[in-house]
Amino acid sequence: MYDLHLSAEQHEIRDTVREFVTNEIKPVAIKPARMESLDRRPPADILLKAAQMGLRTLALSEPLGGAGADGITACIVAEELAAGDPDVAAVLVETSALSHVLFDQLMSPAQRERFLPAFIKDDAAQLALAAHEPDSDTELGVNYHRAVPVAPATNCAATRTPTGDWIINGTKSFVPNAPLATLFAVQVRTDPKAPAGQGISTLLVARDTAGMTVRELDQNAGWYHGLRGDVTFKDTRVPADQLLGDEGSSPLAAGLEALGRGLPLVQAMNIGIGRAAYEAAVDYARIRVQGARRIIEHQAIGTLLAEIAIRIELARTMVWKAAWAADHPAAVAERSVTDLPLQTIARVYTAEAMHQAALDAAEVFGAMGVMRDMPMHKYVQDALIFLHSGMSPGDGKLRIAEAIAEFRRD
Amino acid sequence: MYDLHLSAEQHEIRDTVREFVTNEIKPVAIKPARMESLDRRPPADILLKAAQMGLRTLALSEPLGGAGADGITACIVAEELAAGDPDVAAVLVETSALSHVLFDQLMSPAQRERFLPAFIKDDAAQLALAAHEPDSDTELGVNYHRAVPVAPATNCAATRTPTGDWIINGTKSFVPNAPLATLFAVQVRTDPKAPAGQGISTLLVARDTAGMTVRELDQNAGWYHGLRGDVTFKDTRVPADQLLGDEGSSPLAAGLEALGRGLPLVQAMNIGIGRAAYEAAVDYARIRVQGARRIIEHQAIGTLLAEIAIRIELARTMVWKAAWAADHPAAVAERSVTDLPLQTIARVYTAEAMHQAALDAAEVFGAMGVMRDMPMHKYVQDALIFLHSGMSPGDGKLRIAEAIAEFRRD
Amino acid sequence: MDFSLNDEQREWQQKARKFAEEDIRPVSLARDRILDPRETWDWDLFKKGSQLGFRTLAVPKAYGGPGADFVTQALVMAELARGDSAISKAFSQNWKWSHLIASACSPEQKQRFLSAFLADDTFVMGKGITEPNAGSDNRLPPEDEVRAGVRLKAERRGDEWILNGEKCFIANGNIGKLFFLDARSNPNASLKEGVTMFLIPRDTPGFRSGKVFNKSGWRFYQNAEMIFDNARVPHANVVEQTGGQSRLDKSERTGGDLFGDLELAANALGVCMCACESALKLTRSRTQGGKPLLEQQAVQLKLGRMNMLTEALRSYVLRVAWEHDQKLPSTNAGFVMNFSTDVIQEVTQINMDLHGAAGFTMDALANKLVRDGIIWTHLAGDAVQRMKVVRRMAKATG
Amino acid sequence: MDFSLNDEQREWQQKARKFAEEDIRPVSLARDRILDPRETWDWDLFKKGSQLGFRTLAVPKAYGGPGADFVTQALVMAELARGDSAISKAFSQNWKWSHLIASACSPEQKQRFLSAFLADDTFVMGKGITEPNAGSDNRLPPEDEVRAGVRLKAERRGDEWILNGEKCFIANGNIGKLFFLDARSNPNASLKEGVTMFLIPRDTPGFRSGKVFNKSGWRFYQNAEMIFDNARVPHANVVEQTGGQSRLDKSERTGGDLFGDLELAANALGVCMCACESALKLTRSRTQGGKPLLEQQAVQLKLGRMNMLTEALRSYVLRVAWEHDQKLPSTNAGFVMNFSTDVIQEVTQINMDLHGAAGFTMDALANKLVRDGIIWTHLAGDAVQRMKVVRRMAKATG
Repeated sequence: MYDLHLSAEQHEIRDTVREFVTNEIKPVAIKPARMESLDRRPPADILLKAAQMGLRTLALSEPLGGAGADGITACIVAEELAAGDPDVAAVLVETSALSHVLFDQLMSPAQRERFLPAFIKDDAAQLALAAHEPDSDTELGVNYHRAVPVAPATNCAATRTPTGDWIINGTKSFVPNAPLATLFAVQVRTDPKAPAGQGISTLLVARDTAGMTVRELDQNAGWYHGLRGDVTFKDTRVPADQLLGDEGSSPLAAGLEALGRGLPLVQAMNIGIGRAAYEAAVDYARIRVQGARRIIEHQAIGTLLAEIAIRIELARTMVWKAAWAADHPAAVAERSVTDLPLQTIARVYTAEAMHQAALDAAEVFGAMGVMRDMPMHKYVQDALIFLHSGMSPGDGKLRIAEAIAEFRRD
Repeated sequence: MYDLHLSAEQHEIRDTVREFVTNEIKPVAIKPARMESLDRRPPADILLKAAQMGLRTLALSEPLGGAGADGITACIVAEELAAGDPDVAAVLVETSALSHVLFDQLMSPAQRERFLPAFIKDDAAQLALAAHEPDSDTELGVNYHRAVPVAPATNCAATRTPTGDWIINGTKSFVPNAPLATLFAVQVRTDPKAPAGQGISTLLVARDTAGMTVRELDQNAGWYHGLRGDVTFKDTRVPADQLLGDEGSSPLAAGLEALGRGLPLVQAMNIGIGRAAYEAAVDYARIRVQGARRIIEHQAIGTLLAEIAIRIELARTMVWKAAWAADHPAAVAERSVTDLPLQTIARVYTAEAMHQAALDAAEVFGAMGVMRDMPMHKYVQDALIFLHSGMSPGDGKLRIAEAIAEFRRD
Repeated sequence: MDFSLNDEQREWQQKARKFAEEDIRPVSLARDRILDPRETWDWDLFKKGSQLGFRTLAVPKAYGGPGADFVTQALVMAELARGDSAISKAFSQNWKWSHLIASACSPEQKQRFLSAFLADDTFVMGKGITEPNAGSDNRLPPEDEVRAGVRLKAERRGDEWILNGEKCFIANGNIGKLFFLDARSNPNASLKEGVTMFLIPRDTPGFRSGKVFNKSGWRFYQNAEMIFDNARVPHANVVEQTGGQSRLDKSERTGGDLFGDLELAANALGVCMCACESALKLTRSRTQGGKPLLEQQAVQLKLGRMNMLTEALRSYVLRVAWEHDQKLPSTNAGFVMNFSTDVIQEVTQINMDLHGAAGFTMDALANKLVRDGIIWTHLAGDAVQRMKVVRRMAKATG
Repeated sequence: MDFSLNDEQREWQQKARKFAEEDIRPVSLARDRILDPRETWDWDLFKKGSQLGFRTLAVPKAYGGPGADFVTQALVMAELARGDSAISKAFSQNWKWSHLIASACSPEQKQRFLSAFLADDTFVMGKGITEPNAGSDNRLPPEDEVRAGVRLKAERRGDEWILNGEKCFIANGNIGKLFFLDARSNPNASLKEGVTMFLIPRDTPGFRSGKVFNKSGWRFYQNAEMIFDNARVPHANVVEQTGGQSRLDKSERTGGDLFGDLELAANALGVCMCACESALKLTRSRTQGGKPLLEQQAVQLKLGRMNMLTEALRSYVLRVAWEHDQKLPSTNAGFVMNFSTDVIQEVTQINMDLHGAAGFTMDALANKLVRDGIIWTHLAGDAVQRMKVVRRMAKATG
C-alpha cells in the first residue's frame, strides 16, 4: 500500500546527521582552503566521529554490528553528509554500501569471521572495491543497441598456484577509498580465454598484503569526490579461500550498482550539493536588498528559486523511489514500478538538474557567486564533478533507450 | 513506512480502465474528425459506459454508492482515460472529484438525501462547480509577494429574501461540465461589503431551476478539455437550505484544488497525453527503418525516447506523491513531505515536461508528426492546452516562491 | 563589414512589407481556419503577389527576371512571412526551381520552361524527393546501404522514360505546373549514381496528384501526393543526364541546394518578427491590477528572450544570404536552418505563453504561429537535419 | 550587406591571432593554475601585447592611437579570447576608458592622461562603479528609491573633492594607473543627478587598493577593492562637471556605454571558438571501439549545437560592432551581450561534456573554459542585465 511516511528512525537519523553536519562538518567545510578546493581531503577526526555515530557501518546489518539501514535511509544520510561536505560523504557512503554488500551478502561465514572483527573494531577502517582499470571504457556509445559486450576489459589477472592460492598482477585505477581502505575487493580476470566482461573473479585482499601498493591520487587533479588511489599488484599472493563467490563469475562483475542493493547513493549526494546551494541562495535572497526590496520579493529571483526548488523536489522524489525499488526488486514484476532502469533515470535527471540548480543559485549571489572564498563557486564545481564523472548522462540515456527497446545484451 | 507497492485494487482498476480505453475509447478517438479536433465532444454512450463501470463516481465513498477511490487511484484512472481521450477524461474526472467533495465532505445529511439518489440513479448526470467569472484574474503576478488579496473578484451575487431563500444574479463562465451537469455548486457573493475573495458562499443549484440558463461553449474556440458552458442567473431562486457550508465562508472559496482532497488530477490527465505520444513514438521507432536500421537503434532517436521516458517517469512519480500528500495532510507537519505546495510543483513540471515530450515524440514521426489525420499533432495540441490553461507555470512558480519565502497572504 | 541594405534591397523589402500588411495579413487567419486542405490556396492573392514580382524574384536578369540577390530574397521572405509563413513559402518555393532551370537545364529546356514560367502568374513549381518509405534516407544516405532512398522507378524506353511509383508531401503537388523529380534509374547504384532528375509538366500522361496533406500549420501552402502509373516522360526532360544534381559545380549548389536552408531560416525570421510584435502589443495593452503586463519582471524576461533570439537569427540569416551571394561554400546555411528551428519554436511558444496567461481562450494568431513553427522540426531541425550539417562541417574541415 | 573585412580589419585580426597562438596560449593554462590571485598577471606578456598595439587599440587617430573601429575591436577581442578570455579582457578593458577620455574629457585632461597612457606599456585603466552594497542597483536603478546605488561620498572642499568609502570588484583595481570613478556628490538626488565622475590616478592621496578578489575563472584579469579614506582629488579631475556620463550625446554613448556589452559578447565568441576547436580535435582523435567519437550521432549533435551557436553569436557580434561604427542607437548591444552568456555557457559546457565522457579526469582547458564562462552570468546575463535591455527596448519603441 502506497505510503510516503518516513519512519521514526528515518526522521531521527536525518535530524542527527544534520546536527552533526552543522556542528562538526560545516565549520571544516567553510575553511578557505577547502572552499577553494586546495585541500579537500576528508579530515580523519571527522571520519572517526562519523564512524562512532555508526555512519561508516550504516548499511551493515544489525546482527553484524551495523545499523541495518534500508536504501532510503542510506540516501537520506548521503544527502545530509554531502550537503555538508561531499568528500567526507563519499568516503563514508562507499564503506557503508560495501560493508553491507561484502559482509552481509557475499562473504562466506569463514571469510566474515576473518575480516569482520577488525573492520568493526577499527573506526578508521574503510572498504574499497577495486574494479576500474586504466583507460577502460564501457564503449556503450559505439555499441548502442549492438549485440556485443560493453563491459570494460579486465587486464588485472590472477593465476592459481599449485596450492590453490592466487597470484595477482596488474593495476586498478581511481579506486574509491583506496588510500584509507583496510580491505579491498579486487576484480581480477581468472579465465584468460573468456571474452571481455566474463571470466572475472573477486578476491578479498587485505591492505598489508605483500606485493600490493596503493598510490593516493591528487584529489584536485582528479574529477571525483572522496579519496581515490591507484592499486598495483605485483605477484601479490592471496590465500585460496579469499575468493569471493565463485571462480570466473564475480558477483560484482557489473559493478556495485548492479547488485540488488545498487542504490542511488551518488545521486543522493548530488542532491545534497544542490540543496546546500539552494539554501544558501534562499538565505541570501531573504536579506539582500535591491531596488529597496529584499530580492526574494522580486519576480525574477522568486522564479529562479522556485525552479531550483522544483528540481530538488523532483530529484529527491525520484532518488528515493529508485532506492525503494532497489530494496524491493519484486515491485517491477508486479508492475508497481516501471521496468526501466530507475537508478539510471535518477542519475541522469539529478546530475543535470543539480548542475543547473547550482548555477542558478550562484546567479542569485551576483559577483559573490564566482569567488573562491565563498561556498557558491564550490557548489558549482562539485555539481560539475557529479555531472561529468562515472556514467555520463549521454550514456545513461542510451542505456535507458536500450531498455525501452527491450534490447538485452546478455 | 515508505512503500510504493500499488494495492491489488489499484492494479485491477488500472488494467480495467486501460482495457476499456483500448476497446471503447480509442476506436472513437482515432476518428478523423476527432483527431482533427473538429468534434471533441465526449460521446454520450462512452460516458454512460464509463459511469456504469463506476468511473463517474470513482471518488465517492462506498457507503454512498461510489468506489471510494483514494487519490492515487483517481490519478491512475485520470491518466488512463486521458491517454485514450482527454475530453472524455475531463468530464468524468470532474464529476468524480466533485461527487466526493460535495456528497462526502460538504453536504448536510438533508442535502445529501435530496440530491444523492437522483445523481446515483442517472448515469448521465454530471456535476459542476461554477466558480470562474468573466475577465477574472488572480493578479498573482503584479501582486507577487505583496500583502494584498489575489483571489479573483466574485460579482455573481445572492441576496436573501424574507423567507430566507436566495436570489442569484450574475454570470459564471467556462464552467466545466456545465452542459451536462444536473447539479451545480455555485460560488456567490453574499456579503457585498467584504473585500475580494471574502464574503463568498456556495449554493447548490439543480439544473432545472427557473432563471438559470446554460450556454454550451464552442469547445474548439476554447482552450480546455471536456465540455464547458457559461451559466447565467437571472433572479434565480434557491431554497434557503441549499446553502453549502456557512454563509460568507464558502468551503470552496479557494477552488477545488485547495480542499484537503485537492488532487493533481489535471496533471494526471496531462501525463496521459504524454504517455500516449510516447507509446506511439516507441511503436513507430521500432518498425520504421532508416539507414537500414530500425530508427530506435539510432543513438539520436534512442536518446530522444529516453528523454521522454525520463520526463514521464518523473512527472508520474511527482503527481502520485502530490496525490498521496493530499490524502495525508499530516505528513507535512511530521516532515515526511515538503511544506512547499506539491500540487503546484507537480503542475509546473508536468505541464512543461509533457509539452516537450509531445513535441519530441512528434519529431520521431517526421512529416507525419504534423498531419491532422494522425494522432501526433493532436497530442501536441492537447499538451499545449494543458500548458496554457488554468494556472500558468509562471504563476505556479511565483506561488512556490511565496511559499519558499514563507510569505502568507491571509 | 556593412550591414546596410542597398537601394534595390530596400525597395524590395518595402514592397514585400506593404504587400504583407495590406494583402496577406488581412486574409491570413481566415485562410488558416479553412478546414479542407485543398481549399486554402487563394489564387487572387497569389496572382497579385506574382504581379508584384514575388513569384519570379529569383529568375536571373539574363532570362528576363528581376534577378534579385540572396540578401533581397531573404528580406522578402522574412517580410512576407511576417504576414503569413505559408504564403511566403508559396512564393519562395518557386525561386530555387527557377534558379535551377537557369543554372542546370539545357538551353532548349530553359526556353521551354523558363519562358512559360515567367509569362504565367499561376505557374508554380515544385520538386519531388520524399516518398512514403524514403524520407530521411534521401537527406542523409546511410553508408552501409547504398540502395536506401528514392524508389520511384524510371526505365528508359527509346526516347521516353517510364515512371512508376509515388512521391508524398510534395509542395504544390496538386497545383504546380512543373516539377523536378528524382527517380531511380539504376536500382543497384547509390543515390548519387543511380538517381536521375526529370522535369515533369503537370500534363505528363500517367501522372496524377493524390491526396493533399492536412497539415497542422502552414495551411495555405499545400503538399500533395504525386502518383506515377506508367507515366511517360520524354528523354528531353532529363536534367543533365543521369546524376544530374551532383554535376552542378559547388558554387551553383550554394544556391541550388542550400537555398532551401536559407529559405526556412529567413521565413522563420519573419514569423519571429510577427511574434515579437504581437507579444509587445499584448503586454503593453493588457493590464493586471491596472498596470501593463510589460512592467512585470517575468514578462520582461520573456520579451527579452524573444527579441534577443529574433535579432540573433536576423544577424545570422543576413550573413548567410551574403555568403550565398558571394558563392562562399560554408556550413552556415545548414546551421542557420537548424538555429531557425530552435528560435521559431521558442519565440512562438513564449508568445503563446504570454497570451495564454489569461485563462481558457487562446489568441488565434499566437496559436497559428506555434502551429506554423512546429513544421520546422522535420524540415529544418530534427536529428537528421542537424547531423547532416555536422558531417558536412567535419568533411570541410577534416 | 557585406560581411567581408577590409584590409586593416584583417591585419589586426591576423596579428591578434598570431599573438594569441604564439604568446597567450602557451602560458594561459599555467596562469590559470596560479593560486594567489595577486600573482596571475604577467607583465612581460602584457607589455609585448601593448607593443603590438592591443592596449591602445581604441585611442583615436587624432590623439595618436591606431583608432581601430569597433569591428576591428570585436575581431581582436575574439582572437585574443580564443587564446585566453581573461587576457583578452586585460587589453580591451583599456579601450573604453581611452575612448572615454578622448570623447568626454576636457582638452587639458586629454593632454594629461591620454599622452601618459599612450606612452607607457604598463599604463592600464579601470572604472569603479560597484560597491559592497550597490551592485545591481547601479545597473537598474529602482524607480521607487532614488537614493539606491553608489554610496561612495564625494564632498567639495575648495579646489578639491574629498572621497570616502569603497569600491569592490574593480577591474585592474590593484595595478591600474588611472580610474574613472562614480561617487555620490549629492546624497539626496538620483543616480543620474547626484553622481559625479572623477579621474583618479593611482597616486591619489588617501586612496589604496585592498584585497584582490579570488575568482573561480578569469584568473589573469584582476579585480580588487579600492578604498578611499579622505582621498583628495583635484577639481580638475572631474569629468564634465556633475552628471558627467549622462551629458554624453547618444552616439557617443553607443561607444562609451555600450562598448562593454560588445566587449563581453566578442570575448565570449573567442572562448566559443576555442571550445569548438577543442571539441572537434578531441572527437576526431579519441576513439571508442576503434572509431573516432565524431562518428557517433550523439557526439555529432553536440558538436553541431556548439558550432551553430558560435556562428550565430559571431554573426550577431559583427552586426553590433558595425552598428556601433555607424553610431546607430540600438538595443542589440544589450541583447548580444545577454545572448553571449547563454552561448558561452552552453558551448563550454558541451565541450566539457564531450571531454568528461572518459571517467574521472577532466581536460584542464575544458575546465578553464567553463569557469571563465560562468563569470558572464552576473556581468552579462543575470535577470538584471536582461531586464535592463528590455526596458531600454520598450522605451525606444514605445
